[in-house]
Amino acid sequence: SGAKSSVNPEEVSHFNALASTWWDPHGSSRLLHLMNPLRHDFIRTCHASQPTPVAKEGLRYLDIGCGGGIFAESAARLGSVKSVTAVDPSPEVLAVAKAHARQDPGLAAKLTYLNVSVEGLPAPKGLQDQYDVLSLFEVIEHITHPAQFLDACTPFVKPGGWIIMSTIARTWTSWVTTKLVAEDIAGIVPRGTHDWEKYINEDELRGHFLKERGWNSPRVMGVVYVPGLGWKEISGSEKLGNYFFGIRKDE
Amino acid sequence: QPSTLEIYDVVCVGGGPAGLSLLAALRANPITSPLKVALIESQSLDPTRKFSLPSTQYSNRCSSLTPKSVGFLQDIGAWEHVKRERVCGYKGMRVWDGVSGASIDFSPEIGGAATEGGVVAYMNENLNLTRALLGRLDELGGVEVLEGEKVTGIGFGNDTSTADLSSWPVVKTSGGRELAARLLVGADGGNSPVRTFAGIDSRGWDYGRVGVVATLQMEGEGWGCEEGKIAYQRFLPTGPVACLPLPGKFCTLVWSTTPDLAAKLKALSAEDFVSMVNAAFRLSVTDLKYLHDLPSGQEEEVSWRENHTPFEREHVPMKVVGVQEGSIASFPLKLRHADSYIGQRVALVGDAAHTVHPLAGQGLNQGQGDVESLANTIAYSVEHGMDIGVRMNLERYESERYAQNNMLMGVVDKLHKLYATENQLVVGVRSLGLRAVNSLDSVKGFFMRQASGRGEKFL
Amino acid sequence: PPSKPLTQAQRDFLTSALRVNQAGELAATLIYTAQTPPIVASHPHLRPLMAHMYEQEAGHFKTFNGLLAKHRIRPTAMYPLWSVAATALGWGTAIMGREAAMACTEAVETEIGGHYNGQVRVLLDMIDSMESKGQEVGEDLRELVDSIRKIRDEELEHLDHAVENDAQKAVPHELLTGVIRAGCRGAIWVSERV
Amino acid sequence: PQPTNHERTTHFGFETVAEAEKEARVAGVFSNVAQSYDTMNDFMSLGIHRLWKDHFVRSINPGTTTPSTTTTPSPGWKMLDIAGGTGDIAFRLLDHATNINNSPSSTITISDINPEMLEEGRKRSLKTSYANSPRLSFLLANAEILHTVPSNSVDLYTVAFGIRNFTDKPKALREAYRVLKPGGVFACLEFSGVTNPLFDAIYKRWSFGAIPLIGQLVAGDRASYQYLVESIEQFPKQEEFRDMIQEAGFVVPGKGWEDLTGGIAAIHKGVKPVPKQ
Amino acid sequence: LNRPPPNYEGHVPLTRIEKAGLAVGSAVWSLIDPRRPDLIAALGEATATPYFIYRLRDAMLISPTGRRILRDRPRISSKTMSMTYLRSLPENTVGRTYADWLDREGVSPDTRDTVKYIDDEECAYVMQRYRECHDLYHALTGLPIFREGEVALKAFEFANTLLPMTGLSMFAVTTLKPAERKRFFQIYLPWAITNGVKSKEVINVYWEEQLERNVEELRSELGIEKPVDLRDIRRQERARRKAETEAKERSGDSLGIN
Amino acid sequence: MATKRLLPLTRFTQPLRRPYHSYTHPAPPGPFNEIERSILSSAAKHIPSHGFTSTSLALGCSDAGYIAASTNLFPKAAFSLVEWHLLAQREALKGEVDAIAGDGAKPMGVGAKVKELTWRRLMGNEEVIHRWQEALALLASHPSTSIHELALLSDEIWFLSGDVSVDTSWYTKRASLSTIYAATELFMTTDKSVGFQETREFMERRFEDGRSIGSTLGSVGQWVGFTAHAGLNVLRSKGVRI
Repeated sequence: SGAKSSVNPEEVSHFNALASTWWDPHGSSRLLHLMNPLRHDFIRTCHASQPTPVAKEGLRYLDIGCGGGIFAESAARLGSVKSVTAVDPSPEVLAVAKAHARQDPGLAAKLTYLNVSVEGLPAPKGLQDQYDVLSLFEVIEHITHPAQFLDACTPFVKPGGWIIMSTIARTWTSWVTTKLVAEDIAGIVPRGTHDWEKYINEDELRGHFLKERGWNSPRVMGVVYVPGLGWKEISGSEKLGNYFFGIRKDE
Repeated sequence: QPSTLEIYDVVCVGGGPAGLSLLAALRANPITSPLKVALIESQSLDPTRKFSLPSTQYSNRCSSLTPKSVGFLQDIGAWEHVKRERVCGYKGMRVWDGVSGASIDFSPEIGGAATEGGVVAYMNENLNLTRALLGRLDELGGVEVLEGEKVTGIGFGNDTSTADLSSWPVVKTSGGRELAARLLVGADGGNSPVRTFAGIDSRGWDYGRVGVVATLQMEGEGWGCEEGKIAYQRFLPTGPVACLPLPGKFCTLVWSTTPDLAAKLKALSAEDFVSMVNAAFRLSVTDLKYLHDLPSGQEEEVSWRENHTPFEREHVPMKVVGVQEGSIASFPLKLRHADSYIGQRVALVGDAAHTVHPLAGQGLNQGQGDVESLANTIAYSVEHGMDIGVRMNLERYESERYAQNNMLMGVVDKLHKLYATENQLVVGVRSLGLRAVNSLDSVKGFFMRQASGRGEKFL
Repeated sequence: PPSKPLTQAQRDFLTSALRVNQAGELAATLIYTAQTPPIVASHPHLRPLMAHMYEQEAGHFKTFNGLLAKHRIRPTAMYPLWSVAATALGWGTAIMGREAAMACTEAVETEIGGHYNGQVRVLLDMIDSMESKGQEVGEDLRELVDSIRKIRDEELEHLDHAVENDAQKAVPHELLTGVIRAGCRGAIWVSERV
Repeated sequence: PQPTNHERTTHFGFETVAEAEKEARVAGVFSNVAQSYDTMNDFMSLGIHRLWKDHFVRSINPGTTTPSTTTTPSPGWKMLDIAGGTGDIAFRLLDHATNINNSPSSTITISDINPEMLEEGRKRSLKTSYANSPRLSFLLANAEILHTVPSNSVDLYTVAFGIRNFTDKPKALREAYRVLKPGGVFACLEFSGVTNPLFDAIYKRWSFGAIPLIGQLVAGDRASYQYLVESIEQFPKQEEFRDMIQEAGFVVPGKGWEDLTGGIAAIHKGVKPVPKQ
Repeated sequence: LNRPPPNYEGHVPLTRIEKAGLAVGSAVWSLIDPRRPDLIAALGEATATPYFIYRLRDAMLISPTGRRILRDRPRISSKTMSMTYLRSLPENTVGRTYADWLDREGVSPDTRDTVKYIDDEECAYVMQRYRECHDLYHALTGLPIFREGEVALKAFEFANTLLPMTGLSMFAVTTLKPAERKRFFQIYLPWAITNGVKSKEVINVYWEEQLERNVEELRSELGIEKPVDLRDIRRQERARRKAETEAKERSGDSLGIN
Repeated sequence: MATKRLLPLTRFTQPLRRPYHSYTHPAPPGPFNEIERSILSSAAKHIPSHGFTSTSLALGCSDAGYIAASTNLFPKAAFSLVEWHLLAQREALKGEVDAIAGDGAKPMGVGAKVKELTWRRLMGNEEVIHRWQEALALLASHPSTSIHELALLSDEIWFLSGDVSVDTSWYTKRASLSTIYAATELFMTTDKSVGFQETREFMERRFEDGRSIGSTLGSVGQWVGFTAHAGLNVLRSKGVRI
């Protein structure tokens, strides 16, 4: 892809190595599997908060940085979703996603995988190319220039559509939990997955979107992983570590 | 891939109360209603659909439903299909030690709010429940029912061009059909083929006891029949004997005893059987031993002994006057617990997962509890787009039910062992304990709430 | 040719050999029984392989039980101790992960394979010396050699399965296999005598 | 004198000598040792050879009679003690037979190759209750040729600390077989191989080092004691001697021998089988 | 005193403490004056209740004849058993031995008083039955009525029926003379224990039907061996003692002990 | 003598020799050779009259054409007679097996066969029971041999009854049978009842004790196993990855 790609080569190779354990229930991506249901809850709260009620079916999703397809598959299974397009730059991980998708015959019609970055996607010509929900789960913290990346994503969102993302705040506690404990000590997350400097705080995101006008009703939900009980939503914990962020495009 | 392979989201093997209520729950819940479900039952379901007996006859296979189970059946809309006139809610329970006479009484005011309108549990014929569930299913529709088809084999699908079903169980039926199941539910009884397919062991032991069941007719409606019926259970060294009320003058007998005594009981004439039942609740253990060995003429012996044995007329069930023809049957009692309730794309409910001693009457309720928890787990998965068959998404069901079932089975097993001995020391200690608990209403209340299923959850 | 009674040395060798083999197969079956639940819970696709290996080991155990009963040989007195040790070893390695469990299988199978080779060699020498002296060799000795050979081949097949499933990738591979093999040798030495 | 190669050779201690000459040398040793024979034995067996002899006689249990139904008193044992010069064993056997098994009719013949030893025996017999009684007789003869003793005539043939000095042991054994009745018992008490290697090393140090020295001091005769110690070493060990007994035709009870005090000495026995009818 | 109504005629319901008092009182007093049968009866009734009488009643319930006895409730008294008929029976029949024994001991079957303090009506009958059969046990075992024979029989009854009163009255052995006591512990106690435990429950014998049977046959059926006749021993004992004293005197004279 | 006491000790530490029974090779020679067997078998006839003493042995020698002196063939003297009696009775059991199976209508279970074989072995002592006290005294003085003989006997009975278990129960079965046999044999020496009725009852009671202890231990073991697994399964159900 000609445009300066937002894809960072080491990140791609790192995730390739991770490919085989993506769907191992007790493997390294167990935390992502446990977080996935909360993503749908967050999307549902965002849709519930919009003035005009969301359509009951026919929704189109674009999942950028879909990895093994954990979110993409689950979105495709929802009744209200017509189609899901999932893109990811790393070829092995996408291969794993495709192979795994074949295990569920129901997904074939509604789910398409593209091994490309957001810049590589053809520019949307009209409404039919735009998506109701653009999801960036655990992606933004792996992008070197987040601002340009978000600008590249915005055209794909239908007016009134949402960008939903989840990332990690750049705070002391997040360094301790995600870097020190998760990677070095407990080893539940493979070493080198995250880079603390690239973490983005919630207010920076909020500032980026509201500055450009055309976006409204930003929503945030802080979550904490409690071993044994899974991910728990704790209001105000977006300052500590993981949080969800949703923003809606003006109608 | 043979074109005949049908793909289903949930395939339930076994049309017993557990299987049917699971399908009813899935069909009733709007979230899970889009799921494509199928039921495979080896016997034909027509006799269950057409089950109807006059009010003077009751099936001998009855079980008690706790308010929690009834609540669940109401939620899935099956309860209104049950013929309420054949269900008997009882408010009081009286349990006493056959050797020492120590007793414990449960009455509505102790149970408090947990007992719905003061009812401790409902006695209901199994067929009445399955008929209602089938009625509810026919009403909801959308279930592919394969009746009278035995499961000839369960294997794995294969990886073909269209989809990779190598991790999907495929059930082959005697009717030649092949169903691929995203989630295969085993509700197929004690030695469940689904459990063996999933390679899950089932551990436990046989109690060496047999449960004799029969439908009995009493002299009257039961003591204090205004505020509600009372269930009676007497612990004899050979096993507990229970008389559970049915509507009108009827009640159902569950007598756990040794196999040879059961054989003798079944060989007796109707009058002798009735007198033996009356004796079981009234006479001393020594008399019972003697009566068991008598080839016949129990009736006369019992009537003589009755007026020489001191007992409170009000504290024992009313005199049994008749036994419903052909309703005497027996089934072996055993304890079994599967190592796990879930596997990759497999889930076990009801008897396939656990078999328990009937002395607490919790067999069916455990099954219904399993079904409720599994249905909720499936609903959560569907709501969040997760593949309902993946083991990880089923873990919530096992985490909720396994420990609780295990504890209940442990308590019931210990009770059986505690009361299976005539050793004077043990009898003394257990009677002391029973009388102490009987005097503490708070403790009794706790037990009643636990028994009704609505008690505090701590596991 | 006349058939002469077995010498005391030959009979002692056969007694301790069969006793050791039975103890070994007991340990193998218990290791697989203990390994299966944790491994299969996190790697469902391994269930058929674990089941297959278990069936074979159970078959060997049955064969040696039959031989012990038939030839009236006393089982090892360490029976309960080996059962506990084997279950602990199987379960411990399974908890340490798939690779560790495979490495354990690799270590045990190499040790047992080598042990069976030794026995087959001694039995063949025994038979050859009997034939050279013109004595008629009993049918049960020939059957024993064949069954031990067949069992040894199946054990080595398990070894290949283990290596296929990244037995080498276990983190403390040399330490783990070394300790297990030493343990096996010690157990074999003790079972031959007690 | 070096033996010519064609003559049959035998051992005299560690020296190899011609057979004929050995008899003379042995006789020489015993004649000058006769008087201090007991003291020599004490040193050789650390003083417990008397206990061995008691045990030896007790284990033979001479004089037992089969309680025959008929009233005739059953005939006593005809016993022959070879190389029994001083009569140690003979007197014990007779005492045992008479006092313990009360068989007064048991008789014993003491035989020895060495006249002085026999004379010593006769002198000592006067002090016992069997002084010139018919039950005790003396015979000067070479154990290998007992021509005066008829075949199949003797119940018990004993030899104590003698056989190791015989020139042709197998011949003596065959002779014993000849003179014994069918069912008769050959019993031999002799120094033998110490079983426990550690104990053996200590005992060797004692027998080779100390005894010849004491022999020198007490009896002023190192050579004889030297020979005695060497002859023990030369004598075949337990298994080997048992096999020799079996080759002579005897049937051996159990494993054939019984070690005394860790094998310093050993009792070997054999029974002459009764020919099948 | 609000006493509960009597369960059967002649029943005197007692509270727990009263029963205990009665038990202790009667035990102590009967030791002092063993001649009082009513005290021993009271002791028996007071100590029977917690477990022992029920055990005896259950022992009767288990055996078919025991149940028949409980059902028919026969009573033994001079009215129900005519002495003349008993005396007419052949020599070694049960009835005849009973009659001979009654004559020899000079006792009549009516000397028994009714049971008053046992609450359960059936158990009361069981105690009554035991009391009336007591003399028959005397006849069966041939043990005489005086202190030594009585204690021996009580030991046998204790081993057989486990009634505490029979056990307690064994303490009366302390009141025996040393020679008697030695003989009791050497011969009669071991006999009582082995036979009492090994034999069938004597309470289950339907005496009314056994009268005509041979005594030996009944004894072997129950598994009881007849002990050495106490009276003969005592007679020999006395004779021997007398002979001894005479011999001593004679020898004393001849030696002219100064 | 010092060595006398040492001898049995060394025998004791030598592991119980459980020789490999081959079916295609002839059995190795027994403990007694040809001559000893002839003497001992003729001496056995004298045991009822002269008991387990050297006189019986001497009588046996003369019957077999030997002289009193040849009793030296038996270093352990009268004890060889006891050993011979035990060996002869044990080998006679083989013949008994078909006799047992024959009379029962339905095939007898292993437990019933064991009981019946033990009873027949006890009856084997019938003629010499009045002399068995002497044998017991001799056995007591040769502890290792008597234990070894008892072990051989219980193994023989379990094998002939068709027991094929080769796990820990191999040991418990043989140990319990040995104790039952020894106790009953001792009891039998004092039993005066007709046809040894009391010994039979004694043996039945001991077997009943053994069975009930076995079943209690079995059920306790089963319960402990079940509870352990249940605990493990509960932890697994709560997500603990064991």
